Amino acid sequence: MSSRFVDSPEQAELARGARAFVERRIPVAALRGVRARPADDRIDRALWRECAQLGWAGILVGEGDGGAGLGMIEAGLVAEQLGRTLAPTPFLSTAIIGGTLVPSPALAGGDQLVALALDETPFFDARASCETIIRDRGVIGAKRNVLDGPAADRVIVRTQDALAIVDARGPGVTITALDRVDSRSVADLRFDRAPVIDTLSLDHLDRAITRATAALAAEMLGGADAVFATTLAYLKERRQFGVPIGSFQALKHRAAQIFCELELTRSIVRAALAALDANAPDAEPLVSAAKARASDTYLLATAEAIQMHGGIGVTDELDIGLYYKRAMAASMLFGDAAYHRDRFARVAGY
Amino acid sequence: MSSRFVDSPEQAELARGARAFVERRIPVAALRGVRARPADDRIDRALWRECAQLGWAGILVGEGDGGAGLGMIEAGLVAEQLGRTLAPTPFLSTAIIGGTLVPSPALAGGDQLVALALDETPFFDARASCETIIRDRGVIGAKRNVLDGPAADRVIVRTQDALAIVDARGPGVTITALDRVDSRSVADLRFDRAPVIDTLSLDHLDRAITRATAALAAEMLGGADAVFATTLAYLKERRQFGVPIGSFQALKHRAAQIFCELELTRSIVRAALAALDANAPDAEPLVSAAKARASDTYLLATAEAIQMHGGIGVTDELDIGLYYKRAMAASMLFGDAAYHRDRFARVAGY
Amino acid sequence: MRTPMAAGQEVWGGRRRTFPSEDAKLWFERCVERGYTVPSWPVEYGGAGLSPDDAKIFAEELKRIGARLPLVSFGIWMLGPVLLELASETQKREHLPKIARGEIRWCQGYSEPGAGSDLASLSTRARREGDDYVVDGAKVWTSHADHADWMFCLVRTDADGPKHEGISFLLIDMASPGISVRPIPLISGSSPFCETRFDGVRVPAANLVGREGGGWQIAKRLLEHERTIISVMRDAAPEETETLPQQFLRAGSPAGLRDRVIQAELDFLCNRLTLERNRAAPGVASSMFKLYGTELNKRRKELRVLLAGTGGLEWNTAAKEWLRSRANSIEGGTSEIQLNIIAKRVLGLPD
Amino acid sequence: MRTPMAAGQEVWGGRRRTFPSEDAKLWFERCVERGYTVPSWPVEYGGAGLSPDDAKIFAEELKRIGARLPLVSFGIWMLGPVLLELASETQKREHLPKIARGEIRWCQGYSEPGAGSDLASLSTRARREGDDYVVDGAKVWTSHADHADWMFCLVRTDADGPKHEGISFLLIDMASPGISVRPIPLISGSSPFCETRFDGVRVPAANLVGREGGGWQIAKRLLEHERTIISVMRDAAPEETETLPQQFLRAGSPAGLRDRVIQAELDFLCNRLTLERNRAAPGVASSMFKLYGTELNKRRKELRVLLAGTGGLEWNTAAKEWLRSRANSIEGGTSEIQLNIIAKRVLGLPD
Repeated sequence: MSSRFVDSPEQAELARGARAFVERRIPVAALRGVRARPADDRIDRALWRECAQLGWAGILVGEGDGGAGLGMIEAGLVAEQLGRTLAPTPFLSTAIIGGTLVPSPALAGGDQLVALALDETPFFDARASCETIIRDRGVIGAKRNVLDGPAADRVIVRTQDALAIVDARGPGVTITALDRVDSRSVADLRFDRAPVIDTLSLDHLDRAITRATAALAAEMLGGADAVFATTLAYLKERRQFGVPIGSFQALKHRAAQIFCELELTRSIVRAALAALDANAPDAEPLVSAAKARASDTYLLATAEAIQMHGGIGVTDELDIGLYYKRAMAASMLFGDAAYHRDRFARVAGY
Repeated sequence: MSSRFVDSPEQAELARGARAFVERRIPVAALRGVRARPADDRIDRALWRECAQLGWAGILVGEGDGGAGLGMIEAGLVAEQLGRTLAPTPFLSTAIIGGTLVPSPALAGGDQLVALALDETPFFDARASCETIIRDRGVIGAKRNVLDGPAADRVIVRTQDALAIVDARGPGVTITALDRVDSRSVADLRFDRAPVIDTLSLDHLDRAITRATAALAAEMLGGADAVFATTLAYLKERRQFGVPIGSFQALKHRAAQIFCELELTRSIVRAALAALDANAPDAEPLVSAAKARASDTYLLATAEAIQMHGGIGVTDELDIGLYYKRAMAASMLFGDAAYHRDRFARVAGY
Repeated sequence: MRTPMAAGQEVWGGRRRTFPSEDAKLWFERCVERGYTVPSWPVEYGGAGLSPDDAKIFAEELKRIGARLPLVSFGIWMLGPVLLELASETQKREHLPKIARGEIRWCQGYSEPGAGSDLASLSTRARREGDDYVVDGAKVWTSHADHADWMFCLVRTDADGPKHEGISFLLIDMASPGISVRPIPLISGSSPFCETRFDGVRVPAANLVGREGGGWQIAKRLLEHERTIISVMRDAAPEETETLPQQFLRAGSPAGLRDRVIQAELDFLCNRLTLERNRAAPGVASSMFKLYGTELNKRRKELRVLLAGTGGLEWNTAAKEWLRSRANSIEGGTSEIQLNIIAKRVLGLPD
Repeated sequence: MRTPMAAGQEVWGGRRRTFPSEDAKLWFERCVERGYTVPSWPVEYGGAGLSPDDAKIFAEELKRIGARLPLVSFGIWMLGPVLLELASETQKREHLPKIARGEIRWCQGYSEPGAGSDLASLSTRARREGDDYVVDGAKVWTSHADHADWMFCLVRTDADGPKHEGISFLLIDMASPGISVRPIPLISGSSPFCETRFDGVRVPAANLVGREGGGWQIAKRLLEHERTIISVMRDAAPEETETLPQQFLRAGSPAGLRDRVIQAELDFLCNRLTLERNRAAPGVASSMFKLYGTELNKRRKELRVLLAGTGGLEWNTAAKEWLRSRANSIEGGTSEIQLNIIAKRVLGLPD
């Protein structure tokens, strides 16, 4: 019962190590660095190879394929640490989705980046109809909001009949990188008879998305946690009217409420990750619950962080705004809170 | 533009007089008195005749029928004062609904009480299908939640084809008074070939309900206003930890927020009443907006009143609990906040 | 005695004790004989003298076979542990066996009309006169005071010094002249709560527990036991016979309430998981559970009324529990107090 | 000059003044000639000398024909009225005509990095040296400081007494040696806000308005004008080209967002009606409008992004206004300050 909440010594060590690496090697300054570059050049491949050496690129890939052969609990622990510093790595696209659908030594080694081309509208819907088709072994269609699309080597394209693997740099693929507020690597993609390298059954799609959603929820938990810690420190240090602003009861109560939300989010995120590893029958609603709550909590914690910081909270000088932007972008990725609340209820039959 | 917000001297005088009368003659103690009586005996007819002498029973009835010939702004001002002390009068059922559908000298004189039998389920829906029928000039069916049903002389029954007027004390009418938390006079009614005295076209129903809904919103505003005033006084007077509890910033901020909600509610209620008098095309959505907001504000103001009063707030000794119960019952009457928000949007086409 | 206990089926003991059934009486008597009403108390005070480990095994075994508690009381849960720890030998021998045997039923005299969240500002006076204290004042929220034989009570023995240091812990026989008890009706109807007034009540000084002026420390110790009990009682609360989603479907899936039902379910799940996580790896503040649990319960009970529609407005329907739930976020420390505690103790925010 | 003014079309004046069009320049020059940039100011200070009644009629006529404002500036809105009321004759003759003629553009030096909501705790020092003050410190949130010629500025001339009494109101030429201006990028991108640093800046003592130490009273007077302007600017804000419900429908009516759209519309309606009611019968606190209006705007701008889906995450879409809106509840007095004011001034709750 409680194993889903108590890390094993190995897991605890993994989390500690990941946090130390992320803080040292991928602090928030890394995102600022990425932001200064063009929208089509926001993945640091050398850095990703370093991550791969820690086993992160192949975290879900079997040991036979050069991976770490670990589970979603471990992947979630890494994602949480990446979230703490808004680390702009292709972890979700390559390690989680790629690692689930197209595991390989190249992927586990950090040499191959993978992107999933799914959405055709600005709204995520795993069950939405799809216009993209395969004709004469070529993909025809247009996809939006492709995470790490500008950097990918391989694109997994959801078409009407199958998941098609295409070469991102091959003929018939047009990549339009998007300059988004969270400064992540995202693109719209057009396929004009892009040659199909391989296909996978559509049956695999749900599993990849559910895993990515859970890992994203963990990332969001890490971000919310970090921004709340920053806010707490500020409440203790910043003085107004001769006293620390953290002594104002209205702010205290709001801080205490955020704390509660964070604790509840932590519980549901952990439970969702553990349920995936255990192939539990309620894994799907738990993941939806985790994503819904992580979205609400991240947006709450970041919006309150801005308000509690006052004027400097809205300046670009502080990192809080970067977290707030990520909170919104991450909320929408793989379905927003409203989408997942609906899904949570539908699975339960109401 | 501003006439809907500025009372004429006559209106201001009406409101002042009504408030003074209600505070003197129908204080909250009147509701406590009514509560101590059986559920089928909760209307004080002598008191209602006194109200009639002030012109309230016939407030909407034309002067030719012995009424005051006033409009909804005036009716709302009276309802607001009645709401301040939770006065248990048949104002909504008789003065508003009866005054709209079956105006008469007897009604205006306070000698005839009228009830509208509409709901057939526990959920109000003006558009719901209706099982009650007229056969051989007799009404057959069952109605729920009939306001002032136990005291009515005439019942207006919504049937499939018409509004049927029946004698509440005549044959074929079974009245089951309900003991509800708000201690109002309410009944379930069964009709077994109850003779039809007269019929009215169903076309009149919407107008009567919309007017009653607006008057109810005004009543709720009055209740919320009164309970907030009580709470404010308590925040200033009650001391804990050596200071007035109203000096705690968290409570201050919450009180300020309730104040804002009350002001907004006041504006929309006034605007809705004025729109009805002006036969404005947007009267219907304004009334829905007023009822939705009045429900939310009344429940907020009363729930916060209980919490801010602490232990004694949940005792029956204080009146706050009576307001809270009325807030919930009134919220459900003629459609709750969710119902009216939906209606507000539907009218606007979304 | 192996079926779940419904509300009102508990055996509370006391001079005027009653039993819901012959079986309950027999089970009670058999347990009393063996000290099983308080298994871990020493034998000389009416217990079974079990070691902590044995007591745990015993409790698990009872739970496994679904056995009911033979006796429930504030004496067992709250006063007893404190007397064992802090009372004189004479006091232990006088009071503990009667608690264990269900002969004396106790109530708690803490809150006062004027004190509220600021418990330490209590003003019920006990002034020394010879071998007695003379008590004047009033206590509120004394659960079951109208059925209790004795009260453990916080009184002010010194009105001049710091407010926490003038408080003493006194045991008072409810049969003493000058005590009057009045039930307190709540917005939800009748309740076990009473107001108890003391008008020149003489209490032997031998009934002082600990030293004069040392009552606040004892009170705090006792409050810790109270919190444990509240959580025990919560665990023992009967399961909901119909889930919120079930009620939602039965009500015809009113669209305007769906989001609120989902959110309440989601929060319920997250809260449950957090309780579970805390059991696995303790650390999360109990204040958080008090806060979140009670606020959530208020929301859920309100939803139950909304889902019942006008039918839920009648007494003895969902309405009663809805109204009762409003006290949850006040009793046992208001939500505001819990937020203060979290801010101060957990988050370390300054005063 | 009779079409609505788009953002960036305003004429702000100043030494480096620019005009969006030849028409705008002509309209500006004609108005300056007749004193119509500041119709109610006396003729000797560059105004048209209209009486309050005439000025009102003039403004209504301009509005009726849809005429644009020939010149907008903090000098006209904020500094001018205060100088008219409180400055010396020399100061009026020096500064007012240049404001009226759009020759000098002013910025406001109030906020400081260390002060925030506690404006009176400002620490920019001005110490007297002969006929000059020497100013050291920094100001933030100085709108358009990078385009301004002069700043009206609150400085501390006495660090020892009560904090409100050591503040003075000084006029500073931005061309003075020792001033550096740096724009402040916001989370929403570039902004008109700047940080201005003073490093031993010499300001003639003749530029002190009012008495030394009397700056706080002037500042408060000026803040009242600022609030008026904020509401004027809000009224002048361009109409939304697409309503929220329209955007909701265009987005395919996402069910999960409908309730939030409805609530935002409902609140918008109620807020508008309350503003209208207040105009008809003044009395409701301006703090309430600041609070409710900005909090509502944040909600609406967030909804616009959610309704745009991932498309709303790109720069220069709904995202920019959404991010900018987060400052609404901070600038011009935080929501917390407004709540404090309502609690104290409107509700009379104790400190």
